[in-house]
Amino acid sequence: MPVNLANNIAGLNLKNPILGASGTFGYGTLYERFYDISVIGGFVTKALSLKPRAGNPAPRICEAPGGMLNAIGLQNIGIDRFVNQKLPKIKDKDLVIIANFFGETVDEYVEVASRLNEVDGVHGLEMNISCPNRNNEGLVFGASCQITEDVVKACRKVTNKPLFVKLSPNVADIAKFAKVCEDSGADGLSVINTLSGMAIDIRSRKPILANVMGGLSGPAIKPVAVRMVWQCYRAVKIPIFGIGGISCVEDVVEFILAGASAVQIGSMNFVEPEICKTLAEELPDLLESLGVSDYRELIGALDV
Amino acid sequence: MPVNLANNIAGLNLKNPILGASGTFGYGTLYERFYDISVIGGFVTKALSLKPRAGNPAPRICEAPGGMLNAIGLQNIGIDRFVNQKLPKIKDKDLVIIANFFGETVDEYVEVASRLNEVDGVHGLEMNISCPNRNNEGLVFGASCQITEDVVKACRKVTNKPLFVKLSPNVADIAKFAKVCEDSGADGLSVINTLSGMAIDIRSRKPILANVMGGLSGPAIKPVAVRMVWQCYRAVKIPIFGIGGISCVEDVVEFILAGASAVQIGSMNFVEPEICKTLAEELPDLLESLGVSDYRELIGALDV
Amino acid sequence: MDCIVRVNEELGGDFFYLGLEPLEPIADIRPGRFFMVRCSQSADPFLRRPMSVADYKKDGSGFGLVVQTVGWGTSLLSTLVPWDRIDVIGPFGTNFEVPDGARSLWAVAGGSGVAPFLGLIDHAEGDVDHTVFLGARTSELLIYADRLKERGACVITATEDGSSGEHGLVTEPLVKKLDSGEKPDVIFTCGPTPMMRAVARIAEAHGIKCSVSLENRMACGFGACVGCVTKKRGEENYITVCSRGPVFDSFEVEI
Amino acid sequence: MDCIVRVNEELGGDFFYLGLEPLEPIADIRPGRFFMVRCSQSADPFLRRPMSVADYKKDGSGFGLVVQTVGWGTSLLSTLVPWDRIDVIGPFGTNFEVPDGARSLWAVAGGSGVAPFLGLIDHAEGDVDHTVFLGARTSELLIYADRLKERGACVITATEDGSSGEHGLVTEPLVKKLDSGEKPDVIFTCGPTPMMRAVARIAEAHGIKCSVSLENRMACGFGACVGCVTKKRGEENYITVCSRGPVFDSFEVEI
Ligand SMILES: Cc1cc2nc3c(=O)[nH]c(=O)nc-3n(C[C@H](O)[C@H](O)[C@H](O)COP(=O)(O)OP(=O)(O)OC[C@H]3O[C@@H](n4cnc5c(N)ncnc54)[C@H](O)[C@@H]3O)c2cc1C
Ligand SMILES: Cc1cc2nc3c(=O)[nH]c(=O)nc-3n(C[C@H](O)[C@H](O)[C@H](O)COP(=O)(O)OP(=O)(O)OC[C@H]3O[C@@H](n4cnc5c(N)ncnc54)[C@H](O)[C@@H]3O)c2cc1C
Ligand SMILES: Cc1cc2nc3c(=O)[nH]c(=O)nc-3n(C[C@H](O)[C@H](O)[C@H](O)COP(=O)(O)O)c2cc1C
Ligand SMILES: Cc1cc2nc3c(=O)[nH]c(=O)nc-3n(C[C@H](O)[C@H](O)[C@H](O)COP(=O)(O)O)c2cc1C
Ligand code: FES
Ligand code: FES
Repeated sequence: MPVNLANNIAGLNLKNPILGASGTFGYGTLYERFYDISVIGGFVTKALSLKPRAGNPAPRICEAPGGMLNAIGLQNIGIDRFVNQKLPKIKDKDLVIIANFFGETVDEYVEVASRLNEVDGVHGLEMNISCPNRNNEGLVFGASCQITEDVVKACRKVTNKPLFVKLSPNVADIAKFAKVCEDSGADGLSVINTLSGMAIDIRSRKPILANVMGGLSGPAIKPVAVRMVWQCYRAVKIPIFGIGGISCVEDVVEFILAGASAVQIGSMNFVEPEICKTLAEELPDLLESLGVSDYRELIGALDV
Repeated sequence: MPVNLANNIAGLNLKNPILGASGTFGYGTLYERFYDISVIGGFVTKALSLKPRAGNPAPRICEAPGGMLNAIGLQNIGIDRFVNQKLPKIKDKDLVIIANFFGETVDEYVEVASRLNEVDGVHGLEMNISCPNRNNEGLVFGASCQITEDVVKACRKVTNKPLFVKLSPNVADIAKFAKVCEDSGADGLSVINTLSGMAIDIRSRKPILANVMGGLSGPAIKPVAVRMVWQCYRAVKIPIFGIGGISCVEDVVEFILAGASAVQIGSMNFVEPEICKTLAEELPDLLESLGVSDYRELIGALDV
Repeated sequence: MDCIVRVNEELGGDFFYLGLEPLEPIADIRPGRFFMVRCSQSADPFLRRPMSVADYKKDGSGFGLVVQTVGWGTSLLSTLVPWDRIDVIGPFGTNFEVPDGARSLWAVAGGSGVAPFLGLIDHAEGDVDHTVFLGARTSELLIYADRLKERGACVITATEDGSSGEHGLVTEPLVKKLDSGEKPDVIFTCGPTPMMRAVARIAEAHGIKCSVSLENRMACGFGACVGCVTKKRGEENYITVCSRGPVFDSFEVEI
Repeated sequence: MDCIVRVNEELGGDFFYLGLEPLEPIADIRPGRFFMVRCSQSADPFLRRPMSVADYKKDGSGFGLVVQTVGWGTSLLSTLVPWDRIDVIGPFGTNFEVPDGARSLWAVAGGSGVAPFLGLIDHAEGDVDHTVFLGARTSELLIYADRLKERGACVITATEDGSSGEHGLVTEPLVKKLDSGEKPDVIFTCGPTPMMRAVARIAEAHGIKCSVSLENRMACGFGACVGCVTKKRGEENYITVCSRGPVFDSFEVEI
């Protein structure tokens, strides 16, 4: 029985529902040493900003139970170097390239979005609204419904590429944010970004991360992510990328049942650099054993 | 070097800062088969309500990466049976007994609180505001600052026992809730309750928990809990019980450095029934190796 | 309690037998009771796993587990080798209790559900006849049939593929034997829930006392988490399977 | 790449040596490069742990790691026994490169920092003199001194408690030797950061080229997480230690 893995998600033609997640897949070229990345559905770039950013001082990462903490601080090479140096190396490959981007003000968001809109080889955009808001001391964009609405609407105006919004899990009611994004013109959602967390070195009495707080990712957050995907799925009609702690092919199906149209793999790429390829290869067999001939049957098929 | 572990926390005299957390320590008697519970600082009862509650259907628990999910549904024997049948068995023991309680309306909260206020042998109260609000479909009390304020103020009026409020981590800005509780008259905070999560059986396509969603606890949530304790510590002056994923004595010190005056151990009691005793025994040696003669020196001593 | 692994023996299919020697003798081991087994010292898996006592020494200086590899915890257990240490707590729960004066006992087991009947028959007192009905998908999974025969039990097997014994479910030879007029004083059953449910119905229909061993998901095993609940028949309240069971009279609980 | 564990040898203190045989030969192993080692198949610990290549076979059919037990991951590694499997990826990063024409090379190592110099000296080409300065808290922790001597290196030891060699830090005999007028073509150093920092300062003060091996916390090891950064001296931008290092010219980076 041939199993169908292909799907058109908000205008993106994915040959399978496995993507590399932003910040864990570089600009795509890095994983070429391990496998030909055109076997996966696509990937999302590290978050891009108008200007290059240095990011936070080290240590930026540490182990956490069942996962890891990171505080990279959105280090990136900036949109120009991405377009000129990185994109040419991968744009002819047969996979979907989504540019994750952010700004420190709504205007910056809009400027990056309109720049990316012109870029050939970028198939879709993913707005990262979990980043600090320069006009709003300490708070991230994605913590306020109003600002989320403003920034999504503003970016929507300047791009006709598929626009995904990546939601912050550090909110009380994620479905509300999902709805706001849908109503503001988003084509899809990416659920979830990292949970805010912290770890302390008891001997030095200092936070382990130089930035004090960081983002928790990995298997530890999977139950929270699955719950949020399901809550968003019930709230909106636009497609959802499920993200958070995926480490095996069963996890992929779990997210799809919860309502994800495709999934993104984050930290697990660090542990098993070939994980995206492995998942794309293993998915048909698992689907077959579940008696499913088209993975799309399973999207949101949770039986409650 | 003798190490001091004793402290007066919001009027409670604790011989050491190790307590059993609500819902994981029954009504105290259960752990007597493993050790004499008077060696620990105290414990918090399973959440009590006015009337006994049957709770949710099974399955109520499942494994999660680095922890577990539960949806017990606040099953409890009700305040009368607690006072008449359970309390007499433990009230003469040398440890602090805190009654965790909830209601489905503000009035019910007040009624339970005033009943518990009269009970000899209950040394303190812990309000569980992470439970569903009957007047507010689907939402828990602890998700709204206004309702939190109302319920804390109302209960404060009817009790002169130390009143702790146990915060829900499923909010965007926990420090705001901490401040609301302090301003409304709480004597202390318990941080955190479980994170909302979910797991799916991919073969049956059903949620593993009969209740669909459940609360995530265990080591997986530790980085989130440490972060929230620290955020609350910076926001308020009242003492904090640190809770979430504690499994070893180093974790205890991590929470204390983040700002906890004492800690509560939850799910780890299931894995190592003697864990609270072990932690109380191991803490002096660890403190000594850190050059600390009084654990209180470490409360909030994070060096940022 | 730390135990030393003495044996890890493959039994066919996904089944294996762990022979354990606790560092100190453990009191009150009885057939039907169970241990909570730590599968790893790490946080993944986090919870202990419940495992029924299989055979055991009367003085508590040794006991066995019959384990089926079904997931992460049991697959870690399957890698244990002699001299490894393993940490268990227990035994917890109720046991299979042979009623006073019973002369004939039938046990119906599927998969690892045979475990308690090893200990039961090893330590049987008085003059009781044992008949064990063993069911499995295929003959390879019919574990311990020979050993039970050696101990004097009458063993009746059934396989779904007909590769050994009767062709079909284990309830078929059970019903046949009852229809032929034989009737035990009590039936014990342990294994997959659908099997136990069927056995309980049959026993009830024939007016035979029946004990079932429930296998709810458990976090603690000693009554603290209130996670493993079931309902008493006709009652609204939940009871914990780990402390009020796992062995119940079939009339007592909803299965 | 799965490897078969051939040896797990205690070295004194918390140190042990793992001898590994990959299922297929691994290309480009060089002293100073490192593997990312999976310590468990579970989610705890989640990340791989970086470990420098110690000795190795030229054809890549075998290599060793010198590991110090410091936490959960390394303590899991310490329990490995021959015939166990272990999963590594790599080798990653830059290596210690002997400059063309160098005749005399000094290596300064602390703790497991001696690892790369085993392979370096085993596979030394041309006519280079090796002097290795080994430092430790106490003599028990001075691992591999004898083995390095056997391979023809001149070994100078220092212990903080004076139990072997010079009494004090390893930088003391280094300074003494330099003060006596000797001067190598290059200094390599690997070990605790304060030691490497001191060695780099001394080398710079004497105008000697010096390579250091940084040990930042790493999540991936191949440049994907951007977690392991350090700053190039005098530059604002961070670079990843795993792919641009771990071996750097001491002038290049801030240590
Ligand atoms: C009182 C009792 C006695 C038992 N005795 C035995 C025995 O003697 N031999 C044996 O092989 N098994 C026995 N079991 C079942 C055994 O506990 C589970 O198979 C085991 O917990 C699965 O762990 P895992 O990590 O391998 O699987 P997981 O990956 O956790 O799950 C695999 C499957 O096992 C089931 N399961 C998971 N956790 C539990 C749990 N805590 N309780 C029940 N089922 C669960 C789930 O339905 C799941 O689909 C017993 C269970 C109970 C409650
Ligand atoms: C390029 C490189 C080569 C290394 N080579 C060796 C070697 O040959 N032998 C050896 O014994 N050790 C080596 N290390 C250090 C080794 O990686 C750490 O000791 C190990 O990761 C600790 O893991 P753990 O789980 O036992 O400790 P944990 O419990 O994770 O932490 C214990 C301590 O180890 C340190 N640590 C934790 N994770 C890392 C990490 N990813 N990188 C660096 N330090 C960390 C922390 O400061 C912490 O205080 C090397 C590190 C790097 C970066
Ligand atoms: C090191 C690291 C860097 C990340 N950088 C970004 C980023 O730049 N933009 C973004 O939207 N998400 C970023 N993320 C979040 C991931 O894309 C993903 O949402 C999260 O890690 C949860 O998935 P996981 O559990 O599979 O890792 C980063 C995650 C990690 C671990
Ligand atoms: C099975 C179970 C039942 C719980 N019941 C309650 C409860 O009744 N009231 C309450 O305030 N918290 C309850 N909790 C939350 C714990 O008290 C604790 O806040 C949480 O588990 C996090 O701590 P841990 O990671 O150490 O388990 C329960 C937790 C578990 C695992
Ligand atoms: S398993 Fe915890 S109460 Fe039964
Ligand atoms: S360890 Fe990931 S970039 Fe260096």
